Amino acid sequence: MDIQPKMPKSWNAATKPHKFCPGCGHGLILKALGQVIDEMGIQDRVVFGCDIGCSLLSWDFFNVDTVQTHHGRTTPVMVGIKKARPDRIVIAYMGDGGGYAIGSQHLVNAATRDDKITVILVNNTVYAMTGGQMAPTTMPGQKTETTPFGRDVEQAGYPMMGPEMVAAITQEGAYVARGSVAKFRKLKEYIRKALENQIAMRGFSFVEALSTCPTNWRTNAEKTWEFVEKIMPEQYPLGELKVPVIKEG
Amino acid sequence: MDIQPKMPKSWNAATKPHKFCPGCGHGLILKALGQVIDEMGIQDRVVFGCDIGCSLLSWDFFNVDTVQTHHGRTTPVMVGIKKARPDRIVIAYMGDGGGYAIGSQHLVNAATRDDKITVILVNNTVYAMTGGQMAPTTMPGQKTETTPFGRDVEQAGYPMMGPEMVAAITQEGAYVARGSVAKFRKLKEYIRKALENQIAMRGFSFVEALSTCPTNWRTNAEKTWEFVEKIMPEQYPLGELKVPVIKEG
Amino acid sequence: MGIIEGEKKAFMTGNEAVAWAALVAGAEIMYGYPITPQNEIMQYWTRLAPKHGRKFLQTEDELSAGFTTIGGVLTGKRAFTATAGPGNVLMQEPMSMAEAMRIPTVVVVQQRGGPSTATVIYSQQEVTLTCFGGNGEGLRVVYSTSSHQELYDYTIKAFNTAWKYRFPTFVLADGYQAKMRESLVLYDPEERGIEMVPTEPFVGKPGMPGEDRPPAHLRNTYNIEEELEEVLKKDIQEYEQMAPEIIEYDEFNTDGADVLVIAHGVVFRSAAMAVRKLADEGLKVGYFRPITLRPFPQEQLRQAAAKAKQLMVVESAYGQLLKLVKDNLYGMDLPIHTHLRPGVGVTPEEVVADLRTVLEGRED
Amino acid sequence: MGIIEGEKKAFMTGNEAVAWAALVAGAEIMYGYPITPQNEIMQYWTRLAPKHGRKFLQTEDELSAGFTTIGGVLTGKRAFTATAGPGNVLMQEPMSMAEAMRIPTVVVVQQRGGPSTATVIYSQQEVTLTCFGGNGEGLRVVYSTSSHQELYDYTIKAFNTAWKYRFPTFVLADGYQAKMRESLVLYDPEERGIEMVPTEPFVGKPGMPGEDRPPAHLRNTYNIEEELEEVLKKDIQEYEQMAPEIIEYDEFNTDGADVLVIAHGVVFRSAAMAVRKLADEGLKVGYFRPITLRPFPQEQLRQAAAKAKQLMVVESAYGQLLKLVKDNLYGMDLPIHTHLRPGVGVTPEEVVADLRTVLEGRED
Amino acid sequence: MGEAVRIAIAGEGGQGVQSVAMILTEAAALDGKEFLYIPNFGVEQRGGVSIAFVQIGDEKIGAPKFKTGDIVIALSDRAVRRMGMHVGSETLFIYDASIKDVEDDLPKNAKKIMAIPALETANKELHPRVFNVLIMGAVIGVTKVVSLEKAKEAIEKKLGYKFEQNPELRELNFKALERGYQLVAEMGVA
Amino acid sequence: MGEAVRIAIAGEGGQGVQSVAMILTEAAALDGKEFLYIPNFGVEQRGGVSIAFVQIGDEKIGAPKFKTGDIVIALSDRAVRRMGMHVGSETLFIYDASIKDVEDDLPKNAKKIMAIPALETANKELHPRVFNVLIMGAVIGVTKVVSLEKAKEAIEKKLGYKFEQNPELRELNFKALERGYQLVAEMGVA
Amino acid sequence: MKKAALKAISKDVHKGKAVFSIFPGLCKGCGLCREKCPEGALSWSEELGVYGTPTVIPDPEKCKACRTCERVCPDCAIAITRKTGEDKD
Amino acid sequence: MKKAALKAISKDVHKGKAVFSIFPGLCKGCGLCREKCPEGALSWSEELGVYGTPTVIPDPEKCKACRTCERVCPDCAIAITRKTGEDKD
Ligand SMILES: Cc1ncc(C[n+]2csc(CCOP(=O)(O)OP(=O)(O)O)c2C)c(N)n1
Ligand SMILES: Cc1ncc(C[n+]2csc(CCOP(=O)(O)OP(=O)(O)O)c2C)c(N)n1
Ligand code: SF4
Ligand code: SF4
Ligand code: SF4
Ligand code: SF4
Ligand code: SF4
Ligand code: SF4
Ligand SMILES: [Mg+2]
Ligand SMILES: [Mg+2]
Repeated sequence: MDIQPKMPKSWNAATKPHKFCPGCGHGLILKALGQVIDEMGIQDRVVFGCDIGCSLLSWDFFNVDTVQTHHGRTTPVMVGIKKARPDRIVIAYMGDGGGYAIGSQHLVNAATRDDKITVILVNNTVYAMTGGQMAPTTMPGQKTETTPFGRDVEQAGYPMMGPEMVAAITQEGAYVARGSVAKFRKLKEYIRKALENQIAMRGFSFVEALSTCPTNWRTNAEKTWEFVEKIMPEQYPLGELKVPVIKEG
Repeated sequence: MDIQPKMPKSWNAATKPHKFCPGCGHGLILKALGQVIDEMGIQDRVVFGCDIGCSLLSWDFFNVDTVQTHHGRTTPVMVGIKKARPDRIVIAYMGDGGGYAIGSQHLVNAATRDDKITVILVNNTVYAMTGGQMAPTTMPGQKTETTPFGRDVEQAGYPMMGPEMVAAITQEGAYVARGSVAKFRKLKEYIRKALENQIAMRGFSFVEALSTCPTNWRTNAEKTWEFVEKIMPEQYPLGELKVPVIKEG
Repeated sequence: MGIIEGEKKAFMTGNEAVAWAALVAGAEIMYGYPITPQNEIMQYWTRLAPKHGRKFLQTEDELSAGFTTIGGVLTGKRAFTATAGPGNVLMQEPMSMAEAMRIPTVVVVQQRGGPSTATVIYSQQEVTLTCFGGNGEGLRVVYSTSSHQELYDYTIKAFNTAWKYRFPTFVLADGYQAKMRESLVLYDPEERGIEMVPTEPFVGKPGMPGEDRPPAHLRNTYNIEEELEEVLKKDIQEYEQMAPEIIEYDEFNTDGADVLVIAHGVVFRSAAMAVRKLADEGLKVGYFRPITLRPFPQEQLRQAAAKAKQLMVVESAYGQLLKLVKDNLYGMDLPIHTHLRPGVGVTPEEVVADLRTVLEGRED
Repeated sequence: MGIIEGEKKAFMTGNEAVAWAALVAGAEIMYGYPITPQNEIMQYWTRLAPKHGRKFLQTEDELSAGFTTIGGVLTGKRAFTATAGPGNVLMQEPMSMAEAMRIPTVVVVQQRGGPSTATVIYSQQEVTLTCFGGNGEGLRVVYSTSSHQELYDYTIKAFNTAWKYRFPTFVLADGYQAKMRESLVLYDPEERGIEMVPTEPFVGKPGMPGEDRPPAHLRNTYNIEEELEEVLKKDIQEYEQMAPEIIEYDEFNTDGADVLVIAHGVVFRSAAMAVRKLADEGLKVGYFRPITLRPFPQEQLRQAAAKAKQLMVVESAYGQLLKLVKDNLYGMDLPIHTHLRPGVGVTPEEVVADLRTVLEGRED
Repeated sequence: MGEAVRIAIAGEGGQGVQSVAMILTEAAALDGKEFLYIPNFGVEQRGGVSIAFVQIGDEKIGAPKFKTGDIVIALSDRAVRRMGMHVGSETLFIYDASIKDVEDDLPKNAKKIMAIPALETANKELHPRVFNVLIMGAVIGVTKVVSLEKAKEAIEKKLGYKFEQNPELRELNFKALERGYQLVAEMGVA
Repeated sequence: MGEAVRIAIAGEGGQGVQSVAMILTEAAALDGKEFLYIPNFGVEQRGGVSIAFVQIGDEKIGAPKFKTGDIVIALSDRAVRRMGMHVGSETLFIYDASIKDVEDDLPKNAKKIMAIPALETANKELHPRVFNVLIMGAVIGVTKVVSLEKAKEAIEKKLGYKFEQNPELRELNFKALERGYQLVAEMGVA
Repeated sequence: MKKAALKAISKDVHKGKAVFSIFPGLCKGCGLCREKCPEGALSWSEELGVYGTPTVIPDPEKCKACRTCERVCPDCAIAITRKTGEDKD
Repeated sequence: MKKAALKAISKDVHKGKAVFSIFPGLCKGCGLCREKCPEGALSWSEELGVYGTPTVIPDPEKCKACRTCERVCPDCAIAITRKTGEDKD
């Protein structure tokens, strides 16, 4: 029996194993995305944009057209593409630093404008690529390289509630959800809905995915699961925050 | 009888008449602010920051320490001041373009961090200083220099709901309100509460003020009032969106 | 395209001329953020575009204007943006990406006073920024225009240069050119035999990526120094190879000039008037005007300078053109006189006065 | 302050050295945004600061890091930030404001490969950007360091230069200096007799503004060209007046050098090793190293060059130092050889090899 | 680039200075001339003096701005003070006679200084709103850069839409134009 | 800036390459030497080969990086391939004997190439986790840049906190150090 | 640098119980006050304001000294002074 | 440029009703699968993965071929093939 790995067809097998760390949630999110692309049969229509952050390691991840952009600038690049070629299905893939800090003006303005793009934002509570500094999503009390004594909310601020923010400023046709790599099937469902929403041109589509970063969390597999599965959802409730009413016909 | 103009004491009489156009709402908002500063007796503790936009015309408006910054950058300058000198009462004064477009990353991150500053944002539905282009707050259908056929929400996006956004991402100690120059007493009340909230170090404080721009609206006094008083609130409901529970003692 | 039939003389502002030029050049989409003195480009574009099926997106800032322009170009559309001053400062982030990835963006810059917000009016203080901004080596093309006709001509040309050579291309003008009204002749490039260089999508080509065609995997980030060096070497080589093909300049009366005046952009007009006036008086003065500031007409200037006795650099900046001149004339030793006026206009009379001083040897 | 008693030899990374230097210099607050290879400055600072009552704010981007730093400085605190690469590109917006308003900000730059995101490692490609970035005339001070000792010394000095002369001041290093470990001697500036220039608040002084004192009305925007010109004239004059007081450089064996090598920063170390090696062999080679890249040691370099036969510029960029050199040596005509390696390190062996080629006249 | 006539007109925001320039240059275009017109602009435009810099000539115009004009016209006290810097030894400086207390601020170096009762004439003989057209007439009277005929054509082109509603306005404007032309003729400048 | 010994050690992320460099340079410091140590770093660090560039000498070290090392050590097949560029005619190239199928990728221009059974020795005689300390012993054995004594002091300083929990570890590490030293001596390199 | 006292044009209103003052040096003629006066008491004045535009003048019969105009003036160009009682906003 | 077929180590599990395959060339030894296996069926293997770390190996007795491990592997290093019935996720 010639057994082959069950990689999504849309993955670029030539670049596997991918460049993410052992146990990195990016791999799971991109697996979910790859499977959804396969299932929807849209591989030839997708343009995938990845940010600077560990997401940049996905610049040759898929067999889909891919643009690796600047830190925080994936949203405008994808908006630019979508405006020029509305028939493409554009996916802006970014970290919590890229999306909620340096690129938050792009996120909130694309959301407000109701740009017909899909943003997938990886919430791993840290700036992973740069070695584990505080991110907007770092949990209160969490130790990072720039909050060595734990995030003191009085000094360093509170976590950013991204989907809540996006839900507050988007139109009825928008789709907003928070999934998790710990709930793989749900995550896939959210990503699928977000893409379907874009294809239907109903509105802005946004999925935040709680993810793992064992490298910067300095966790073993057990603690990794515990953090993403139990602790993070205490701050970041999972679920759909905005589901467009689908008009038939 | 030697009659003197009833300018707030904190105004800089030497620079009056101020540089705003006839009928400009900036004058009213800064009058409200001046009166509040007088009433609270904080003139010697305030640091006022104005943005680029017509707000820059207030760089020598008050007899309070004033910094005219860059377009969209008043929030970080004021955050920088507050972090270094928490005993100062800092006011970041900006337009809707400065606050919701180019400076929105600063606004949402200062709000999320719960920085103890007061932001007063002037919503006049246009980029006034540059001659009346579309702003994030331009109303659907509204004609501006860059939406000459009226803002088509499908192409140019929807209005930004700023206080709603800020309310969604701030903590319990935050103060968020939307006032209007057409409701002068309420506006003063909101500004006062926003400053009191800062002084009490309870949280981020934000007041959006619906304002007039007869020059770019090309309105006479009657139409000016009608737009700010009747039409704008249809899109932008007035009121307090977040009032901190004040703990006694 | 038939947007303009035949040649059409018109009086308009420079900003309007740019909008028309982009239109006839087949620009399909403009992305932009308001800033004085560039605003009217957007304002005209938003009036013209819908009539011709072109698009416009007003972005949240200049970072976004630059990056959305990159997005538009990646789809194979002639896309452009326009900015000035602090907006041009921000534009350097996206343009550094365009430079790294050889994305043929077109940016029109209407210089205003600097540094910082300064004035919304006029200057030539964005020369260094536009030629060498960003964290790279300035692999861009910068055309410095001096009239509405040139604004029109070079805006059209910018799209062709960009798409032919794949370096970000800038049309560098200023607040005066933006806001003044003067005459120019509008035309359809095709009717003049100017062929628009065809565009090509970077992403979204037909076919299944990985099967029918390789997927586009575009990046600007490299893992080791040597990878980057290799990319840069190739880009630099291609840049230097291209340079002679696109360098443009103008000169007058350079032979044996007692003073050769060097100026660019709108200041060149004052310089030229001054030089012609004195030349008419029989004085030996000439001028040299770089039209491409980047790449710079080095050889041409050296030849002109070799025939002159002294140089005079005139600009509305404190030595930005001067630095380019010295850099390109290294090894020569003609005295260089200067008329440096950061942020303010230069009149022909002022240049005449300075030239007389120099010619009469009165300058210290 | 007694943070460090006596002199203390230590091995550490350059980033750690910067954090210590800022601490002993009395920096009261750091504002910053992560970027490799600068990250560890923040990481050390966040560990050191709380123990000494100093503060830290992590901002949402480099624009904010720069503008909050300006805010901190305006209150009269020694405030600083650190950045690199694309972050340095963004930093130009706030620094153009600091330049316009004479706000004594201190910025540490750890150069990485460019343009764009490029590499997180190393380069000297941010020279033009750091010296002349923004839409102005580059009225800044830029110290280029080459070792941990210098990183320490010049970070301390940067605060003094900034607060004494009120121009934004940069410490320009690179990824190698940031990340490598080597020895240096830590000290308390006071114990060495280095007096920290006192700071002064721009806003928030005691007293009722308009009554006890004039209110601070700080602006960077002017209404007419001539207003701006006046401000710039004064600033430029003060800059040029200050220049001789702060210019720093290093030279060796310049007398009658067959080749004078010019290099800065960490590349200077390779250049110096190469030069000393060949000098030891009895060859006539020397070096000149600008420590302040802005203002540039023009006279000093001209004097050194005047004694040499040929020059060789060595840098990890494609001609950024070279442009400074040519600009400052205009009028001289020594041949300039180059060793330009954008984005990659230069080893002494490579310089030696190139020098031999030049000395033996083998170069074409 | 031949020698052009250099005209600078300055006034308060509401005085229609830029409209004068627009119509004047339109007339020049109709006359087959070249022109270059640039308004001043700045951040404090709102409250600042509005200036139109206009050059009209037979050939393409050279430099966009000029230090000193051939004719400089100031329509308010602030304009008088602001325009001093644009007056030289070749300049005819015209200001409205109704402006008070500016004697000390009048340029010292002008070739000639003239106070014309433009506002008064407009107010009394015509209508305050055609004050600016009257000024245009005066400019043409002094410079002859365009013919009155082309000026009328230009007025028609620019304001025609208004005349449709209110045909009397046409006559009013034409009269103002001629009256301005006359005014300076009477004063012996033209 | 005198002549220093140039050492480059490369391996996979988990192989403890940078720890070896840290301890080695610590020992150098304890020995009163100067050193310069720089790890490679890049965006794809995660999956890339980890390299430590170390120079140890009596005087301040000159340039931070070197093209070719005096000793280059590769601990994985990828490391063998990656380090070819740092090998020159003066280089002693050492790789672990357990690495297979790299014959074709071994540097062609090294002064000397040596396969040492470090991994095997560690696995069999000691414990896989002290593989890197064994490597360090080998480096010291070859270069003598620091004394074994200072190396032990450095180990104590860097890992002492671990030994407190588990004192046996100390002996294990010291043994690994000595075994590495010995290994190269046996092979006649030291 | 305080400015010299501004010229005020004052008028008794509200049956002499209050004084309406307008400062032409501040009034920009925007008309916001006129539009808002609940009594329709304000009309354009001959007196020109700082921009050469008409200022406003109250009809003393109609004006009730309600201070709305004072409040809505963005330029503080109107001052209502009640002759009796207190003067709070 | 497809890569050559990856080496798979396969094992019959779930009473022979399924095959568990691990691809050492993909496995990074993160342990996420092992932690998540509801049957505690996975342990570390002698076989080293792509980073030289141990890969996983199932206890054929315990493994119920539930495919959890396959799903949670970020590297697609595990493939469970059911011999009968369908094979949907
Ligand atoms: C303008 C700019 N600033 C800073 C950086 C440095 N930088 C690279 S990645 C990164 C953080 C990435 O964090 P996040 O977006 O959360 O992604 P993650 O790595 O956690 O997946 C930063 C700050 C940069 N590349 N560009
Ligand atoms: C970086 C930068 N981009 C653009 C501008 C140009 N600009 C100046 S003011 C302004 C808009 C102001 O609009 P808003 O913030 O709404 O204030 P308003 O004038 O309406 O009160 C813009 C785009 C600038 N000064 N700097
Ligand atoms: S550092 Fe964290 S986020 Fe980045 S690849 Fe490794 S595990 Fe994933
Ligand atoms: S343009 Fe509008 S916002 Fe600006 S001063 Fe005038 S009225 Fe006010
Ligand atoms: S509101 Fe004030 S400025 Fe406007 S017309 Fe009335 S008094 Fe004058
Ligand atoms: S005080 Fe009241 S009634 Fe009198 S004019 Fe003003 S608004 Fe009208
Ligand atoms: S298939 Fe299920 S039972 Fe079997 S090893 Fe995987 S997770 Fe465990
Ligand atoms: S989850 Fe995948 S990579 Fe991780 S140990 Fe299991 S099989 Fe290996
Ligand atoms: Mg992250
Ligand atoms: Mg606005």
